[in-house]
Amino acid sequence: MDGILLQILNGLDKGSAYAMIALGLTLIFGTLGVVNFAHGALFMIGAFCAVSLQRLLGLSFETLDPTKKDFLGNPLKVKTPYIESWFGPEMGASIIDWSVPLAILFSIPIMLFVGWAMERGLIKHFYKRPHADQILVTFGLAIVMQEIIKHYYGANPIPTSAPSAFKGSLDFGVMLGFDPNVIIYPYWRLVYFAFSAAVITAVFSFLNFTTFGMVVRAGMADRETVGLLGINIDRRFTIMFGIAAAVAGLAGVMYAPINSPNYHMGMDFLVLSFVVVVVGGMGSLRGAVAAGFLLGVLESFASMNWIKDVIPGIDQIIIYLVAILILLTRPRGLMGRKGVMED
Amino acid sequence: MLGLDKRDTKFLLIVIFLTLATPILLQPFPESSTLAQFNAGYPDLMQRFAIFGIFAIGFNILFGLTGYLSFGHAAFLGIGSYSVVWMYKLLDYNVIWGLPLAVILSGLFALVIGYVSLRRSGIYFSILTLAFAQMSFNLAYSVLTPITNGETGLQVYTDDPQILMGATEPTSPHLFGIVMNQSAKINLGDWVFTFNNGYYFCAIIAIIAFYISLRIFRSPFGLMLRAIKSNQQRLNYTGLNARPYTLAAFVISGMYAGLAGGLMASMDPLAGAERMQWTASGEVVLMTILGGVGTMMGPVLGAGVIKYMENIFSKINEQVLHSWFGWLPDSLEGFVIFIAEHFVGSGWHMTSGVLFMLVVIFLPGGLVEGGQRIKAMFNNRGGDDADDPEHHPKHAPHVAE
Amino acid sequence: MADSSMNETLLSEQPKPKRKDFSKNRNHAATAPAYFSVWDLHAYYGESYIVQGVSFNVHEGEILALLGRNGAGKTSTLRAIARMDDPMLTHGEIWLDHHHLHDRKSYEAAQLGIGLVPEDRRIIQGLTVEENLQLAQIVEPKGWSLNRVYELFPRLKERRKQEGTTLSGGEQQMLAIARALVRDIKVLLLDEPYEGLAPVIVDEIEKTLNIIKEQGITTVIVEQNAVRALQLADRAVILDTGRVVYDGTADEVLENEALRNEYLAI
Amino acid sequence: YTNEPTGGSVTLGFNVPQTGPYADEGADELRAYQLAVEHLNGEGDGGMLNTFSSKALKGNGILGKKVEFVTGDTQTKSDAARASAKSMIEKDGAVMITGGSSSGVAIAVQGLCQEAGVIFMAGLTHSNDTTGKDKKANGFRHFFNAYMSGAALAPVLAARYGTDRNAYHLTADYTWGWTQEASIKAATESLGWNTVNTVKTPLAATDFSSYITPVLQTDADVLVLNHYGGNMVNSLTNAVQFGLREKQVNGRDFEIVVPLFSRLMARGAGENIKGILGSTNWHWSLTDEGTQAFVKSFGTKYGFPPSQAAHTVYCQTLLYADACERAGTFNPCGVGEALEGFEFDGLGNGKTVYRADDHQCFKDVLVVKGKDNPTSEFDLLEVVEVTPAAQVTYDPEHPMFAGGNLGTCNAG
Amino acid sequence: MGILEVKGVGKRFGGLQALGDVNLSVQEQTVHAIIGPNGAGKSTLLNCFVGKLIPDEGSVLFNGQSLLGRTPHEITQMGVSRVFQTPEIFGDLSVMENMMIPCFAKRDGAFRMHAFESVDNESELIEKAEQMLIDVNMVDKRNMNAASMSRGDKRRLEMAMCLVQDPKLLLLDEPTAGMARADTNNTIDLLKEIKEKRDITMAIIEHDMHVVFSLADRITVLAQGTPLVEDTPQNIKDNPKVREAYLGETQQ
Ligand SMILES: Nc1ncnc2c1ncn2[C@@H]1O[C@H](COP(=O)(O)OP(=O)(O)OP(=O)(O)O)[C@@H](O)[C@H]1O
Ligand SMILES: Nc1ncnc2c1ncn2[C@@H]1O[C@H](COP(=O)(O)OP(=O)(O)OP(=O)(O)O)[C@@H](O)[C@H]1O
Ligand SMILES: [Mg+2]
Ligand SMILES: [Mg+2]
Repeated sequence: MDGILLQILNGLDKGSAYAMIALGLTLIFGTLGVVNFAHGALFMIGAFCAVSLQRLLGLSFETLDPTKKDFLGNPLKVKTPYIESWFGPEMGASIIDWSVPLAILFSIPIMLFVGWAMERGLIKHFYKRPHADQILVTFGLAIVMQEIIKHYYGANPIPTSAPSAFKGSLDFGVMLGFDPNVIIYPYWRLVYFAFSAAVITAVFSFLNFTTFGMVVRAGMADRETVGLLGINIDRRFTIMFGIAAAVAGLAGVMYAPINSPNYHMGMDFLVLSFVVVVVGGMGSLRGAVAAGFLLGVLESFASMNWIKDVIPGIDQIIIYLVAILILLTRPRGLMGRKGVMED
Repeated sequence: MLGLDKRDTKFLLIVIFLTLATPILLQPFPESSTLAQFNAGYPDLMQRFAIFGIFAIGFNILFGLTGYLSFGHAAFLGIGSYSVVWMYKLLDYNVIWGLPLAVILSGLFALVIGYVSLRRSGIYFSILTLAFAQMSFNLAYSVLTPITNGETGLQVYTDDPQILMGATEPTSPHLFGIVMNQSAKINLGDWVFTFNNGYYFCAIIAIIAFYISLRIFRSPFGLMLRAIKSNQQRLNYTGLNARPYTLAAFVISGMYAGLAGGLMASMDPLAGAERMQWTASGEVVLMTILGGVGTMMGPVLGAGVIKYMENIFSKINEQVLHSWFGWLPDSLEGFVIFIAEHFVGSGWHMTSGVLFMLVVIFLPGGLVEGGQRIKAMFNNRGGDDADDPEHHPKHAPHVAE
Repeated sequence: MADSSMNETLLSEQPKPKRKDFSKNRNHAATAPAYFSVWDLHAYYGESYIVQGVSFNVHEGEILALLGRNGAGKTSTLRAIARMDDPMLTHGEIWLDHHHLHDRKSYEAAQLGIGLVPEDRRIIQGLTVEENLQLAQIVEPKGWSLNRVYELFPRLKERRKQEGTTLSGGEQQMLAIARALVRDIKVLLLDEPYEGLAPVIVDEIEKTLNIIKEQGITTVIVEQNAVRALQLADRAVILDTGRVVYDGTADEVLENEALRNEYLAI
Repeated sequence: YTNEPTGGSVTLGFNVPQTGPYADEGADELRAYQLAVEHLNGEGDGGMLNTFSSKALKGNGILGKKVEFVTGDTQTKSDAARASAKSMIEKDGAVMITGGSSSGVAIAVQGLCQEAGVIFMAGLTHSNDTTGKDKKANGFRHFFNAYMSGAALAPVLAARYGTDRNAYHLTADYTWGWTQEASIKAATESLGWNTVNTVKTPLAATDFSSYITPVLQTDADVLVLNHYGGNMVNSLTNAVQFGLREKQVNGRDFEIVVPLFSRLMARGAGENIKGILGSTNWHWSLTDEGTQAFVKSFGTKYGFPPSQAAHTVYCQTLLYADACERAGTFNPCGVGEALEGFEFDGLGNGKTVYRADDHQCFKDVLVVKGKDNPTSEFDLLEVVEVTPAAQVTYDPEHPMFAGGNLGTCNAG
Repeated sequence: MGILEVKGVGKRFGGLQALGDVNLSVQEQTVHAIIGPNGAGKSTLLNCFVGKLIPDEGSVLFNGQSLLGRTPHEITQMGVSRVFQTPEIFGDLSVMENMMIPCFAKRDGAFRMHAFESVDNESELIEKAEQMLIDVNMVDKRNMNAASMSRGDKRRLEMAMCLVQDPKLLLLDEPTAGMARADTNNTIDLLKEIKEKRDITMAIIEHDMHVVFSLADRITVLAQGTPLVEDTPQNIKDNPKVREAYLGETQQ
């Protein structure tokens, strides 16, 4: 029982990452109709916003400490972050400690800019081009972004820690009447869950409570005609792209403390996020979010030992198996709209 | 000739010539020049050109003609390789057993996967094929290790049965005694040309594969496939059943992939699970698009370019750069090398990324379009377009005169 | 077309595709353009030269019939006027109520008062009938209210919640016209508006066109049913292979059999 | 024989991951190779040439031929690695291939070199199979293996954590993971530990939470992470996030063990590695003169200390060159013979022997611990014990290594 | 007994009864027109014949065989062809290729693995296709890309594609909408000629009364999903109910 409860928590948590990545992707892919292979790269850039801010805050000057020796036997260079020397060690240290949450603010303008630049500079010429061309150009772009990051940050994962206030775990079990220390869950993962719920809600309300969503949907179905109605669809597409990039970036920023970011983390998530979006159904935000959570939970269940004992290797293929089953029983995924990328 | 019209015959002859002369054509720089780095006329790479050419030609029959974008063709590649290596293990090193098996088995798998996946179209189809291939990859990497030897890759061990193995038989892949990895080297002045058995074996099969695909493109069957891409609804109301056509195309292209996989194992007796990963499926998609979707030569060109970059650019290191730019003044040399380093050696991915973007931005029809533009520049405008063998199915309907 | 000498020099220059050049004929504006004036349009689909110098003027509140055979370039002309990407306008001027449209994008032209009812209706997939109409009202100021168009086409009111693309052919045509009317337009460009409509409905629409004429909206109508269009119109322009071959009153065409035979085959 | 050097130079092929998750490790290997080439050609300060017990090398290249090299990208994929190695052999005329950062690749390239008739000097490969089931006459491994990790680690674990522990294994679901799991399990069980469960995790997993929470439900008090690279970073980070380090089971602290440590990768896990035990082939903080010489020349050239991967490939290059020199030929059979049973010292691992039966080096193994108070970003591990070679030596026919056949050397 | 017998067909879309109890009998070798106000259900009815929609109730018999539950291609192979309200052609292909496809479908059936034949060698079919293009006055466009034709031309092409198959029953949904007068007249002549020369039956939906009255042998007026009257053209013209509901005053 408690095992299952924990796996549900795990699943929801995994699902919230999937859902948030898929949400951003579905804005571009399901709504604007661009097969965006660079979406993973946007997620990765988000995570590296957190890394960069951490580095930026940690910028240090060096002093020589003759009492200690470095690995070559020379006097050790001791680094002191500028922040600590400006704000005093305590205050400075706590600013550095909070670099990931700060990075949220830091990343929004950056991601909006990246999205804007990407759309205006490249994607806008590709709305009418075949999907194949979109794949090639966005894949190329993803590689370039990755390589740039790799060049500056290397290929290894870079530890990025959550504020120390969020270290440790919440004892859920006690609240539900279990023994202590049975059902515990890390604070940061709970924060991630809450954060993604907030982002998802925000995006939903923006698209549902304004006509923006309808206009963009219409623009995707038929750009020309929407233009005939006096609507500047290009601008809205750009905005949409910016939002999508920001959502992807935020997903990345918050993910950084969960798993240390590396330059190819986007590629790791890329295939999965396409699967989630398509299983959710093309053009459906709700579908993408639902599929994200569904796959997250099922993946967690599949990794339970007794299930693995019954079907060996099930956790390796569960996502794909479920995707196949869903797509075969429901022609357009969970809630797909008709006519979106069906040809 | 061979059921082709004059234009296509000429085209085929050119292809045959280019394929057979590859060992010479790809070795343009003398050994001692610093540009020898760019020579690609060594057996392994030439074999790869031919093999991935076959893979891409087959993929194009599905994607180029019907527009169905499979993201799981690497699964068939893997199945082909495993079949061949298993034949080595069970029978002997003669590739004659494995290759037909590779084609048949991958055809059967394609039949099953295609039958299921083709119930959907568009992106839903792509994801179904992707899911099948990823499942195959993940299982091959772990649970199916007894069959696939997992991460290490399937290979021949001395204690394998090899029941047909004769005492004097070569211990590496061969065709009735013609050993694949044997080559004849010819030195001509400062040039060395390598004529490799394996390459010619692949090349002949590639030419046949190309010929078959040419026939398919020109056949009523090919016309139906293009019609499916254009308007499936109309096709149905014309009394044609789209399903068996797409399925046939899927199976044929799956068999091409299986053949390619089989040939990979015929050149190099090892079959790794990574051959089935989505990146491998993605690679053939990229090859086809880069070269030109739906054209005859495009996918082969795309395959060549991608494999060339992977094998040649990745090997250019700092030392090589220094040898090229050593004549520059020091500060300038430093700068040039600093820039160049981003694009070669460990930065070769960057070059391919940039190339993908440039091609798709400036040559919307892929590399073939680049070729056509160059040709058009020579034929002073209005030259006989009819001589263009690339029945390029037009994406943008703006070419009516 | 008053200034024929200039006209000649401009026509003798073969305009090339893919390059926009509006600078040469600026001074045309000085010659007091009509309310809605199209002057020497040249447009291309890719390499193919389709609109080959079309000019006409329409006064405020006038109805102009734009006629010609299949493939004469009527649709292309309307699309060029509405500043759609295809065909690409390479040369020429479009003036509407002292605003120039030739160097604007299609949405800007629409905001300045162009309303096009395209020939294949272009109902937007995935949106209901009502959403299709609401979409047209997103950009202020609005034209007719939804209720008013529903009065004109009760059928649409019935089908309000239905997805637009599942409407019958004729209903879609109504929706396309309604969509133009709910916007605040100065010129209504109708591309074969009667196609697929039952004769009774055609009568209705004709009445409507007369109503909007009284409101001062200018109309350009392309129609294969030339007689009907000519009966409605004040003036007529006939196109053939992308050029104007007749520009005069509608009545004259109705009376001039030779003209009708040659260009309209009626 | 294949690619016999004819001119005044000899070409070596350095085949390392330059792209993909192990690119940094590959880059460090390349640095060490370059350093080795310099030293062989008599440039620089000579590094471990000066401390190496064999004095055959003169600093004038190998057998008087200047050492040149080509590099290639394995992408950590067998196919790409073989393609790259083949191009070195076929196009550039390399007489020896070396490098790699994973066992799958090492085994694939080793097989290739056997067929092509060149020597393969393995880089970082830890699977038992490289010199076990998949051993080849043309292939040689300096790096230690999973069995040795187990044999070295188990006594330390028993000493520190007691002999009645309940261990729970998370294992990367591929060959290397399995051999390591089997090795550690055998070694710890023989000291009295009980294995609660062994769970395979998918290769592509990035979030291990759903594999870690079940640990909480068992009475396990030690978690063994048979992961490497990014998997290791993520699983360790996740385990710490779930508070396993603070957990107490039956009054004892819960412990995490990472049997194969890599300093480069450990950096990715940040704080989380503090206090965690594991094993490593070599560490720059050793104080023997070989290590010091190597760290000095590497550190002077590049500004930071070398990794264990850099160390092992540097040694392999020197060992190869030395063997050629002693054999008086580049012929793989001659070189192989010179390497078989070769005993040496001064390369940072103490007295070492290249065993003839399986071409595995036997030397001391380091048991290390994540350092609690690092003084710099490189100072992440501290050596807690140097397990003597004798303790990690096994019989060539040991079941974990059985089934293979070295075959005979192939000169092409 | 007609070649097409429709009995009690009904179809609803959600709450909307698009068709209710439609009975219709089309006699062999006649032209049967279906007219009616917009949204009366004419296209829906046609959709029920060709397998695009499955009626909720009733039966559709063609030559005594039920059409319900058959796929579109089966129905077409039985000899029923359809021209759509919005032209459906193979936009990416040339006009000639558009014509060849129905020729193959007619000769080879719903599927044939003719991967090793050459389209260029099918001189018989090519001739047939060419002749058809001449008949519809489109030979000069034979190499044009179908998508870049004007709309009237697309219409004609689609009709030619259906005719070249020699269907037994040809269903035409507003075939002349958007066609120039001259071409409309040509089309009328063509259809008349075909009716005479070949063994063909047609069901036609049109709003252009000129076309209807020049072609039709019988007319069914559909309103709100049910047949209002069925009669000869002359009687329909004079029927006051039809005039009021559909024709309006202008149609004399
Ligand atoms: N997208 C296109 N690409 C290339 N040529 C085109 C395109 N659309 C139309 N044309 C060509 O432009 C010419 C004019 O077409 P247009 O549609 O303007 O004619 P139209 O007068 O509206 O005819 P219709 O009465 O049949 O609608 C035709 O010859 C047609 O073939
Ligand atoms: N898929 C659908 N969903 C809901 N309603 C539909 C659907 N398809 C058609 N209808 C409705 O059914 C009615 C009949 O449509 P149909 O297309 O058969 O009309 P029609 O007689 O062909 O009219 P027209 O002459 O205008 O083409 C229309 O009111 C239409 O809105
Ligand atoms: Mg038109
Ligand atoms: Mg209709």
